[in-house]
Amino acid sequence: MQNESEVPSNKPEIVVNGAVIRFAGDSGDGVQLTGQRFTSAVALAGNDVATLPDFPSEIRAPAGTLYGVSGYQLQFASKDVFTPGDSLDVLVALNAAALQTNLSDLKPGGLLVVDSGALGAAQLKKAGYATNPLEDGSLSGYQVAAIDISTLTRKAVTPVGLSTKEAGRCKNFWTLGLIFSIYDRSLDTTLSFIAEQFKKKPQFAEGNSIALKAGYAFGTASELFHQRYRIAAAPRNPGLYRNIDGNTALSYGLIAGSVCAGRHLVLGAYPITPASAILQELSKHRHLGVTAIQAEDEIAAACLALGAAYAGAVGICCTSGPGMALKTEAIGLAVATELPMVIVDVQRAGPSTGLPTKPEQSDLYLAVHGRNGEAPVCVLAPATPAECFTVAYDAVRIAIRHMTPVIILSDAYLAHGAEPWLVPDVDQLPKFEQTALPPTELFTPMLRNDVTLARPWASPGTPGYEHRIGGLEKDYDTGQISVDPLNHERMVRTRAEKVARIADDMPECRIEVGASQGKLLVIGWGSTYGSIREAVAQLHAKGVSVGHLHLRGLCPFPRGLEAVMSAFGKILVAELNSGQLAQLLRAKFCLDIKSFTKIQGKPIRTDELMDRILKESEDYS
Amino acid sequence: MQNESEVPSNKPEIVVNGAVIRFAGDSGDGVQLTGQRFTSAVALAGNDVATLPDFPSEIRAPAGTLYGVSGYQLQFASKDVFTPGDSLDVLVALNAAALQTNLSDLKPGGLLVVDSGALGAAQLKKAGYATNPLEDGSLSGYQVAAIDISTLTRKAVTPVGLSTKEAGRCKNFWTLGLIFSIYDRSLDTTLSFIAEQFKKKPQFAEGNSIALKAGYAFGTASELFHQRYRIAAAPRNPGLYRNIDGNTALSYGLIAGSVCAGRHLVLGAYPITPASAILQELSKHRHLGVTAIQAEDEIAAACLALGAAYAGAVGICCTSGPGMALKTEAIGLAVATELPMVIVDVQRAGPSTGLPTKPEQSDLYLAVHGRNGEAPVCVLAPATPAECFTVAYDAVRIAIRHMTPVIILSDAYLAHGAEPWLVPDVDQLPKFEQTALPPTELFTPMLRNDVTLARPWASPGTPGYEHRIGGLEKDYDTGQISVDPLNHERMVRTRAEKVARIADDMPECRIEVGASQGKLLVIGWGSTYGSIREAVAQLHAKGVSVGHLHLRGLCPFPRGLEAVMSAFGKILVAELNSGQLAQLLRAKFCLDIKSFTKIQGKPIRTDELMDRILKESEDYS
Amino acid sequence: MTMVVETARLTQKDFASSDDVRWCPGCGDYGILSSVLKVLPELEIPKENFVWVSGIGCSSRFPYYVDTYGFHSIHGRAPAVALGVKAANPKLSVWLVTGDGDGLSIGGNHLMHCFRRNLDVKVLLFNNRIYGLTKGQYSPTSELGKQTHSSPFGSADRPVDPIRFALGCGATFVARSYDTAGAHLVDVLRRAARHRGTAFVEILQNCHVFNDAAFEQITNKASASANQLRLENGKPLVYGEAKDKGLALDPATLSLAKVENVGSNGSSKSLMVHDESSPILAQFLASLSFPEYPVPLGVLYANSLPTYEDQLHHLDIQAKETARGGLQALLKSGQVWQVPAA
Amino acid sequence: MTMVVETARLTQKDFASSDDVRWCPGCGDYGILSSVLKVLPELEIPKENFVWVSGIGCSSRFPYYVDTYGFHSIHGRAPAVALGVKAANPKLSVWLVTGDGDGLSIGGNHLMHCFRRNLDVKVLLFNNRIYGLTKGQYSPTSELGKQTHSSPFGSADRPVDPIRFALGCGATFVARSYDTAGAHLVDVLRRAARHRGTAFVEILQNCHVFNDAAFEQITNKASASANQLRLENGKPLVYGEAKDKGLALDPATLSLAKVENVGSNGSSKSLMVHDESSPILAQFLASLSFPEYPVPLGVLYANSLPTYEDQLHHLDIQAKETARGGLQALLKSGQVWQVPAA
Ligand SMILES: Cc1ncc(C[n+]2csc(CCOP(=O)(O)OP(=O)(O)O)c2C)c(N)n1
Ligand SMILES: Cc1ncc(C[n+]2csc(CCOP(=O)(O)OP(=O)(O)O)c2C)c(N)n1
Ligand code: SF4
Ligand code: SF4
Ligand SMILES: [Mg+2]
Ligand SMILES: [Mg+2]
Repeated sequence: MQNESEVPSNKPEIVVNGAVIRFAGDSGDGVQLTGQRFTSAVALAGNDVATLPDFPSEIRAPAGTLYGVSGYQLQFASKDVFTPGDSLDVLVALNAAALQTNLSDLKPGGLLVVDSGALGAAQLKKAGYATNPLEDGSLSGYQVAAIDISTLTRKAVTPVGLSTKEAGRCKNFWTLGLIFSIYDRSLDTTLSFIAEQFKKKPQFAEGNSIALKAGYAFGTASELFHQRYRIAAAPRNPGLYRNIDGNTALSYGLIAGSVCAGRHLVLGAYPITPASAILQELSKHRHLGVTAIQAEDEIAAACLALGAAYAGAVGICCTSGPGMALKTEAIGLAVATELPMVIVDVQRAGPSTGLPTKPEQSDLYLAVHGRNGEAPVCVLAPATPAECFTVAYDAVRIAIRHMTPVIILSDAYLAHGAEPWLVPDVDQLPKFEQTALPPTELFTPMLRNDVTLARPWASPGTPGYEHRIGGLEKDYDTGQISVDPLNHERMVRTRAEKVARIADDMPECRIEVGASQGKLLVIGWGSTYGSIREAVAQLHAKGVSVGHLHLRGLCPFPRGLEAVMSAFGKILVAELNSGQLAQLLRAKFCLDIKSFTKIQGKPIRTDELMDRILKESEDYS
Repeated sequence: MQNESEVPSNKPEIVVNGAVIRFAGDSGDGVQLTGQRFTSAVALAGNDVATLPDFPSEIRAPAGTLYGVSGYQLQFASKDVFTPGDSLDVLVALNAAALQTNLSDLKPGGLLVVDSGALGAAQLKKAGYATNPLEDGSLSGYQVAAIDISTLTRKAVTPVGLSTKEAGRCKNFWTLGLIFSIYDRSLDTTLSFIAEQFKKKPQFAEGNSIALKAGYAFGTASELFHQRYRIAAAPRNPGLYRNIDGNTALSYGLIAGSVCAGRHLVLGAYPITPASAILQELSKHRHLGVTAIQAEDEIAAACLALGAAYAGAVGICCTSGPGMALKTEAIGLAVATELPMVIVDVQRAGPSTGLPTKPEQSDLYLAVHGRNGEAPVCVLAPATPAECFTVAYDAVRIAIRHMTPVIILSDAYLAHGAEPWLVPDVDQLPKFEQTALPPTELFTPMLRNDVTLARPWASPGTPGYEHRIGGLEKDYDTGQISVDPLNHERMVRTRAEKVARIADDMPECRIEVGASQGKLLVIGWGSTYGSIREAVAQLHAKGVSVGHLHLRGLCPFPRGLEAVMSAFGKILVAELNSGQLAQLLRAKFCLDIKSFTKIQGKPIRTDELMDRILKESEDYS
Repeated sequence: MTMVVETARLTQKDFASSDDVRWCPGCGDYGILSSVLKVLPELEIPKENFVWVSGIGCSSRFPYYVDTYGFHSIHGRAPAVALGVKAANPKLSVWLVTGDGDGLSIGGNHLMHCFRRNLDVKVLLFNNRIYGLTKGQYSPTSELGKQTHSSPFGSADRPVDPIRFALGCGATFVARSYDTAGAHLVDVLRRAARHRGTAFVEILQNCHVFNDAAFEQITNKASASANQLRLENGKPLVYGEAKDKGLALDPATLSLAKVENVGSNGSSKSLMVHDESSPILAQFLASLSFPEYPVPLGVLYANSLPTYEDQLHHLDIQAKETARGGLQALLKSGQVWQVPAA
Repeated sequence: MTMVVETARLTQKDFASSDDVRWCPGCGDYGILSSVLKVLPELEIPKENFVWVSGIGCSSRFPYYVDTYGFHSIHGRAPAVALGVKAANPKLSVWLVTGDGDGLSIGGNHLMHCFRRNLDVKVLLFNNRIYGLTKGQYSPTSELGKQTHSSPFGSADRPVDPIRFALGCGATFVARSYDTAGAHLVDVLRRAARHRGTAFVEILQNCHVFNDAAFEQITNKASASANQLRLENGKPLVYGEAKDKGLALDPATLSLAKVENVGSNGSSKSLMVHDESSPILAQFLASLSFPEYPVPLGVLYANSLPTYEDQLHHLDIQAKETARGGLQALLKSGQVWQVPAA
């Protein structure tokens, strides 16, 4: 059924490759939902899309404050998209504070949609404006659409019988309708979403639907917008797609891993931003053999995951920086007992409580080095939201095959960022290898697999394999407590070698984009993937001799890394910290590696990295 | 009064430069006390001495077991001594298990004193002997003095009226007397020690005194020993000396620091081997302004130390590996709040519970890198037991002057090892600088000192400086919570720069011994000092082009380090881990640094390091 | 006639900090803040001697809003931080703010040890039966079966009762009030302030966003009197609009039995009389289960015992008796020897 | 006449591991081990289904000496490890061994949450009122003023009572015995084994080396009967050599009063009768202070409530009702679209 509000417009339609839009408003304005719905709609329509949600750590910061502004940015296009974009084609500012804090990111000449009904004197003052920006000429460099969205929404919605306050809450769908009209999108999926979401509150369902349509109609009719934009579908491999954010993908990957391993999954987790969604997602799937336990703290979470691993389940815990810090001792026990356990750290800006909702990659040192004694573990990092699935699946596979704890480093940006995802066929997922138990007469807890050095996973309930295990050093042969000096050295080196051999189980290193030899190699890891790829691709297309390598394995490093690096004259590591990966690589390979660092609780911008690449290339010649 | 037992002997007296002795026996044999008393006596007589106690983690391991053997080794000499020695001139084995586990360290032709009364069939069997080594010729390469010490002691002591069991306990003093006679030492100080120690149990005092004298008399009279050895006093700077072990020296350093700072010292600690002695020592000195609190766990210990620092005291906590792991989050808070706090990690062999009584240097990564977010702290390491005093004092000084947490890395070897110490004159200790508070109107919690970047230490109770602080990121200027991106980067870099500037407050790097330029530089840190120094000195004396550099500052590195390193063709880092300092240096200076590593819960032996130095020098040429 | 000149007293305003209060509109924390700001000036303690220590949570933002010294520490650790503050300077008046998650989930152990030590601090636990700051997961005080983001099929964890926990850990002062209780809360806070030792106050608090109306039956005007058992020391246990219901000991079942029509039939003399000093009565009160019984509010238990600070002071006296001089004396203690100048 | 052929039963020997027992000669832990080894074969649980989990301490070495599955974890965390073990495989019989330091100092919080969840595990707390393994510092159960290596002037910390703590946390089974109690300990362990839910047993244990004879007055033959109140459900509270002393409720003071010459003057009918199911009686018993009163031994409290495992099972039922297919269905849930082959 064609919606009556989606009347064919007679505005000229311009075909563009893509656009960068940011919705910004008060935490209470429903900006995150608006962004998610827009993302969903464009993805469903076949565009590629990358998103950047950004919200304050306050639950409901006082209305109108600068620190209470919430934002959701996305880039969508008719080609592959790797970042949410540097500067905005469209900024939607739903209040004065949002305008104040976001305007500088709008391109010169870009479209600014602003709710003039939210620019009252008091609001302007709270946002630090001395004069009304609509009147003082400060917006002259932009294409301004000042619309009293608040009033228009209220008027549209009044017939439904919502209170003034409730009616005001429909503002986000009105705005969404407006933007849909500009980008010529159907309202269908959004309307069915609203119907589903507000099933139990039909008045809200109706109000939001009406607001959505009213916004759309306004956009179509208003003279403020001279044209519509058309962004074609991006070419894609055939298959079934859905949108997915990093935390969901990661949760699915863990579940898929345990299902394919034929094991129960036991999660121990303690809520913490931005990792809580993993606990929440896993809590929903008991019917898939998942037991998600909200533990009393992160130490208990890690210990219960380890206890579960001992008892034959896949033991998982998920947390963020401060919680990761608390697990330090327990992860050491996992190393000593050589049990399969996956620890997810969704990194946020530190140190200490830091900036709890902002991304950073500054827990790399902690993951690789943060334990007492010689305690190496495997450390992996996904590069995109969708890749969180693959890496999580692999983490479970490696943990079990190699009998070792595996740490996954995600971050706040991957966690909340979303992208279209080709839904994998469960039957095609990589198979699991689990070493069979030796005959009981040969069994010792430390009897190692020749290839992987993994010890046998004999769990309680299995007759004949009764044994004791713990954090004290064990004899290489018998597994009994041992204080023998040479045995200790042998065990330390064996545990290290076991982790080193995981490299045999990882794909070889390869260039993502750009030159595979030449002047400059840019290395990244984790969520900076898109920015680096984009920067390198653009410059390489312009003839700059630069390539992009992205590491998924941080400990051990993948095979072939040295060879790839040696094909370049200079190496630059780009990361959201003070240069942690750069230091680890320098230590390992003794190369004079340069660092591009950014520690602002924000992703890298393509343009700032491009500047640096150009500079390094010049210095080079 | 000349003791009647100390009859002038008519045995020939041979002058030697020094000797290496190890007492070994069952945990219940009082071996540690014997070693300590011998150390004390030779030190008082002016010898230099270095010790190596080594005991099992069981409280009272079952008698006669191999893992229940306790040992105490020392080297004493008429010249400076840097290590407890590689191989033994004298081994005293008080039971079969001690003989079994220690014999291989005795030099060919060395003196073996063995209690033949403790070599019964059952004991031999428990120790894994198929035949009696006294009879099977396996000891033929040594000078064997098999004495039924058990029986001789019991006989000597019976008149006092001790039970057989109690009499047996005097065996260690009998043995001590015997060794005293061989090395021609006076019994006086030991007798007065016994009198003091057993003040409340006069029967024991008498029994032990008699045993001591009887052992001495036996040694003097017995034909088993053909000569006595004389080891002259070592040349020393004038002054008042005492013996001190690392844990005591460290405790004194902390107290001296707080006294000289005019601040209270608040210790939060949770017992853990080998750090408990620091808690125990500090608990004794309330009259010096020390409040030592046994906290409920290590997290509470760190947090209470930090709370105390906030409230104007010097906040200290002391622990070992597993406890250090637990403090990770709290130390991050100390970084974020920039409060003066000293964290002592007396390292032991890991990972996890590991080998709780054995030394290792494997917490370096944890100390330098083990926190979420960008959280640099100052890390220092003493090189000898006595130096624990200096470094602890300095840690307090730096923590206060630079308003930063400071980690001290000691280890089990420094903790229990002892050496003579020139008692410092309190008035000569380095002075404390504490930035005065700014006038209240100018005060913000983050107002920084231009030189050190330290923030002001305004404590509760001070009117006009009321302020709130915490783990969230703060505005550079106002100290209020801030989520501003550029401010965060500025704060991260400022905290790093603050720690980097501590290098200005440390002595420049200098060569300890050997060449100051040439082929090979051996770098060490912490308790390996003696072994490295000795190895380098010996080879340098033989013409090998090698120098020894020892780092006390591990973060930041001391000024001039690069210059010193660049004067050598090759660099070798020797440490008791898998190469952690080597990796940190490689990362920082991008030099191809080599590693000598040992992970056996034991110090480095001079000879094994010499072999490696020779090899590296050869490879070099 | 003498003229009494009042010296400048601190007022509520002196204690309100200039920070923006960042709780959600409608949050119960506002009511608690305003009651606290009423009590502080009364205590005649100089501003600079107050320290507010908190962990992490919505509740733990509290210190920012009081213009005294304050330490917003890490999750669950406020009691440990406070112990350090008091050890460094026992004369400070230290107040802790914690939440049901901060204090009873991650921080339960520190709270236990604070109670048993009887450290002289005031502990305000804002119990909203939910994790506010992390957006709505169940907490250790959430009801069994409660559906939240982290318990979509209902929570499997039996809740812990803060009051019974505190009593079990040996707390010396245990009280309860709620966010909008006004004068009652002010009274309870005043009592807590005056208690020497750890004063524990559970404050029922409404999380408007994630657990709205959790205490509605207890706190709303209409049902309050029927559902609140307001405790007064030395007074019988009565409740109800007309104070016509009461509780009496039933020795056979070792429980408190409800008595109706108190007063009219003179049965009030058989009612249990509140005695703050009785640890067993406190247990009786703590085990009354709502809604069968009303919820006891006020001071359930108060007992004067030496504080941790008293014990430390006692150690000082012991130490002085055996003290062996100053720092220099310490350094040269033990067996020493003099090496003469050559 | 039918012949009953006994199938091969497990014996004590089957449960003794071959490891050298590494406690000090004279340690009370030996007695506990031997009582445990008596109980295990009785339970008719296959060996492989037992898991012994411990933290760190002398006591925590226990798992090495029982030839079943065992996990010697890290200090204080045994309850958390056990939670994971049970979550992975609820049919296992999980036994925890902890010490007064392991369980009540560093591990207090995990124990609290174990109790409130009513996880179906048996918790044996060896209380020697000292830190054994670290060589003699005071513990949370050490007496106030106790002189130890870490408290040379006496401890400043008021002890916590394990039983009162457990009750305050909502434990459903709370009992006490001692290392050398023989049949009594075996009985209590048997009762604990049969309890569904967390069974907490405080075992008074002599640390021969660092706190010798701490419980001498209670455990030695001569004074035992005067100082032990052996509890039997449904029986009056009597003690003394001739069972001639007893305890009766004093409603006025809300306490248990001593009654002498029980039996001779028939006063026994006024005695308090033990009722394991009464939480308040358990509190009365827990607050009896020694040496004024005898020490209650046996099961102070036992109450059958759903276990954590029951709750998880309940969630499974809920989840199955709303389950939406297998893994593949999950992956393609939400709004999906098909990109056709080009
Ligand atoms: C170590 C650590 N773990 C987890 C968190 C995340 N976190 C912050 S507050 C909180 C719980 C808040 O609940 P509560 O204590 O009840 O306070 P409320 O917000 O309800 O007032 C959690 C889990 C954290 N900051 N640090
Ligand atoms: C994290 C950590 N902190 C401290 C220790 C040191 N430690 C080992 S056992 C123990 C206490 C033992 O006391 P308790 O639990 O009473 O057991 P007991 O030895 O008396 O049986 C301590 C503090 C440790 N192993 N790990
Ligand atoms: S989330 Fe709840 S507790 Fe937190 S500020 Fe908002 S209403 Fe208050
Ligand atoms: S130290 Fe004490 S508790 Fe530990 S084994 Fe020895 S006697 Fe037993
Ligand atoms: Mg809460
Ligand atoms: Mg103990």
